[in-house]
Amino acid sequence: MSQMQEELRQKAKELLEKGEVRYIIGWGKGRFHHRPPIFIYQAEDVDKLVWDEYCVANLGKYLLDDKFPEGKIGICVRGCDSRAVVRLVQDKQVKREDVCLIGLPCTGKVDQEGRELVKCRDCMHRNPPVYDIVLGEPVEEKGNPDRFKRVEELEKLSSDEKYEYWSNVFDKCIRCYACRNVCPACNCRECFVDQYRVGWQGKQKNCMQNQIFGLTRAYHIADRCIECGECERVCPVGLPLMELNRKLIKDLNSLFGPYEAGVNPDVKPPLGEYRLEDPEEYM
Amino acid sequence: MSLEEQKQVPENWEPTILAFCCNWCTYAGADLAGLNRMKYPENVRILRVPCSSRVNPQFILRAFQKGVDGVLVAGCHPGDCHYVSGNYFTRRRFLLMQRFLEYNGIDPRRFQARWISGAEAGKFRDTMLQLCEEIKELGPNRKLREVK
Amino acid sequence: MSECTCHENPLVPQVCVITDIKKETPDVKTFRVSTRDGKKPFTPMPGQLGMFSILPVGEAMFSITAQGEDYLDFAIKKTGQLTDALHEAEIGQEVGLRGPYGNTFPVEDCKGHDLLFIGGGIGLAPVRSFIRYALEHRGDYGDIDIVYGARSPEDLCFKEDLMENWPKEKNTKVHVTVDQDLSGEWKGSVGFVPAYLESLNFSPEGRKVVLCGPPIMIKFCLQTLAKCGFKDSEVITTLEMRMKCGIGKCGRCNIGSKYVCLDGPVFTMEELSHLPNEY
Amino acid sequence: MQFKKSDLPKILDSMAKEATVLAPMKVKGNSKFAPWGTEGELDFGAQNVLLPPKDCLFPQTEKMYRFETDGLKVNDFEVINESRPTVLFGLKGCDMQSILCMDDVFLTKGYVDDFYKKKRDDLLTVCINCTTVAKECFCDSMGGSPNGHAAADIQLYDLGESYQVKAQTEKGQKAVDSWQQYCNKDEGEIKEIACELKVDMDGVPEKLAGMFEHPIWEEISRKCVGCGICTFLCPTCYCFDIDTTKDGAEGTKFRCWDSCMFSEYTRMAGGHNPRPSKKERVRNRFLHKLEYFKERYDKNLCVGCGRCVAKCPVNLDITSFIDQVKEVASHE
Repeated sequence: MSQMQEELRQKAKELLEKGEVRYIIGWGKGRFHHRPPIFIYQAEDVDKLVWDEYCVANLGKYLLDDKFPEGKIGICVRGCDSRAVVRLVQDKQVKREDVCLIGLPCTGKVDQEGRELVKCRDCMHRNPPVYDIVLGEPVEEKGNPDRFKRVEELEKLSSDEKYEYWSNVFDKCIRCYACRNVCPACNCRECFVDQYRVGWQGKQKNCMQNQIFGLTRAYHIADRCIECGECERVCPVGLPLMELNRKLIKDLNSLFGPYEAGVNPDVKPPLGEYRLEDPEEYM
Repeated sequence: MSLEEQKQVPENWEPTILAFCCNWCTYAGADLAGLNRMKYPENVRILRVPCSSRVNPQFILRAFQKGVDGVLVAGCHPGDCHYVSGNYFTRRRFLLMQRFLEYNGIDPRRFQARWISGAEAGKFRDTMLQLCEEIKELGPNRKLREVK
Repeated sequence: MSECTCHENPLVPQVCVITDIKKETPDVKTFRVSTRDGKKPFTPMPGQLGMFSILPVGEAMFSITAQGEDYLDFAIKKTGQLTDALHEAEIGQEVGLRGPYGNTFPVEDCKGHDLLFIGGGIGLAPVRSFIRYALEHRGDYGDIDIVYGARSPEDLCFKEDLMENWPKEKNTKVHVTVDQDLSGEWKGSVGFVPAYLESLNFSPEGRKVVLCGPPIMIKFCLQTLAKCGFKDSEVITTLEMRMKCGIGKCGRCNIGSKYVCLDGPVFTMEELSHLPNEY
Repeated sequence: MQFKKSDLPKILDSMAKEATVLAPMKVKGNSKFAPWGTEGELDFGAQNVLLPPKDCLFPQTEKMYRFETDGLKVNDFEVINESRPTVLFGLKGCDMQSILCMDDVFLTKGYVDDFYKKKRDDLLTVCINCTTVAKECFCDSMGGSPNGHAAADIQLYDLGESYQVKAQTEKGQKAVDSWQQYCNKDEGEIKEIACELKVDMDGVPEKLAGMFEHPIWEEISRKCVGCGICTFLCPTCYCFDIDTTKDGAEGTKFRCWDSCMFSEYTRMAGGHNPRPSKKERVRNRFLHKLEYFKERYDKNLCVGCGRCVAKCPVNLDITSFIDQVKEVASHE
């Protein structure tokens, strides 16, 4: 791992000195085991860049803060970050030529006690699908055999049990909107939550409002979710949000053919297109 | 409200059903049904939309939130949509939405979609009658409903 | 700061009635409010604010532009969700009102000084409360100059005050300008307030300035006043901020450690220079 | 005076007869102050309870008054302000200090917030000292201490298999008298501990006063995600919004938590927003915690509970910020 860190620092110094990129987004040293995102402008600061098993945060969404950059932006991308950038490029939020992707094959991240993170256990693209530069050798993909196991378990419940389960989940939500703010697929100019004049979403916290927020958000990103698992990681009360997203992905795969968001930039999200021979249930 | 309380049904309860009708086909079908004096239950409220694909999933969630018991999205048959491809998107979107609502505990019969063209006044009335029967049998919907 | 006299719970308004609505300009109306039994809801000092609520829609803080024996006047411009609903209200509509909130114009230590009131568009509303107070206590104050500007002639607020009442007062001069005049019959001066203010060239000795208007106007007026030699402590302004509770609890209207609804809205430029420039 | 840990459930049951007893519990995987009796187990662990106790004094959504309009008329407002005697059991030193901060805000400076006052008068606080300390805790650098708090009604000291009781107010004394049958007279020896994470706070508020235009804000706010985790988990964040639920002619005015980190927090009707971007909002939050509150109420608004340090998705934590402020040369 530290050999890759040296390579990364070397490559970052080179890019910055040659002026190919104006700044590089990576991970830096924070308090305890934290590796928060860091923005390196000067070549001599590259030693602040860190690459180890604690670099967890998804960097893709920071490109939205600098939508009209003067120079290129360098960004370290593991599998999930690279898919996040593809997501933003497909959503026309970021231009592909404005970013220089430094690919880093990732072997999965751990939390402070060294246990592998849920989102890395379920990760299906440890090698960045899209990159400009790649460091180190590709890692072998382990796939995710029980990707929809939890969803299938929930589907077996009766409708009252399902409603009971999801009401209990959303009763814990404190409406901090961290899931929306870290999600690369959640990149609307003005989110329905902030349209206070239209009044979609009340400000009061009760189970029903939380549920409406959770379901609407999940449905809005149904076919664009890249399964990076950030929403589940950052949720302070630990809501199983990926089970909502995975259900939608499972249905999309069964209805309109297998599809993985953010892997291939030319394949469009399924809800944005149609085929004449789609399944027909409404005759 | 606990699940048992949700079960008892107030007597002579009438379901409220919201029907999103596409302006070019289904709304015309409803108009035709009216012209031919076809009777369909009055607790269906029709909401005219330019195309069935104008219906946003948020409208449906908000309908259940505000106390509607059943939602119907009706549009033109695939192929003769006034905007060429509107109902293809509708089809994809609401196939997914129905399964998603079912996954969250809402009975799928409470949310349905139909293709009803401008000439099928009979089909419009039958759909409304059938929908009303099903929802009446299901009882009032208390899931996702705003508690006063 | 007079104690709020309405409900014993400061966040709960009292029910009042709109007794009269006067259309000042296409987007500004003056609402006259008094309690159900015709009395004045509370007695504010000049510059204080009232929390006005149209019940199903919401609540917002407005300056009290005038007061009489049994009424309070609010001049409100149509800009948001609440003000849209307010502009559809009719006479007899019952509303919620609580207040008075905020501090007041320094009426005491302005005594014996000449006063220069500068207003921009709806900014004249809070300043007008002090002008009326000064005219009621005419003897305490030196000569009064009122410089007021608006986008166009029909956007001038309180026209009858500007044109008839105030010029008749003892050595009180009114200078009105408009940004641009399409109709052609406007005889007064045309141009922005800061430029107009510079042409009038007021001398700073013994004169205090009361200034309120859109942020852009305040910025340029301050530069002009500085050029004319006015010290920061002589320039008084009243600020607009998003306020929700009005009693210094909800933490929303803070500039630095000061709450605009409690320690403001009236500040001298000298006080503002000590606060972070975030308003 | 002491009582055995095994008698604790009995004591809680006796108190629960005439008051709602809120104890730190793990309920369905969620660590919060829950009423005694909900299934879940007591949790006096090192890591402080995740959801702060402020919810019981200043609920996340609190109905204020109901109104009804018919045509132009409005009926008199029906204020909703019911509150029951409550016991906050198992408070740690930092949470107790946060209640004092909230008291200053809601009960002083010219206006008394009735909703808060009623709940506060009905409250009995039972503080407990910390036996182990989480690595994020830094309360003793912010003026607090893990070994208890003087302002609590009752202070418990953990002695291994029993708790030593010390009533600190007459309200506390009255409650302790009702525990007599479980208590015996001997005194145990109390172990004192300190926090691992240290922060040097002196001189920071004064230095921050001159740092409004400092480039440090741009740097640290760059990684901020703009969510509400830090403000909703913070025991001393008291910003609230007032809104209405409408149902035809009736409606209820309620107040709910709001976060200065949200984008529309200071957006005015005309569109002007004094704090348009993350930089201003992060700056305002840190300055409010460390400087503005001290200037206004002469208390640190940060009590060092470490919840934001633990839960911030990008580790934008106040302790690293304080260290950076110390390094900033004072003349800059």
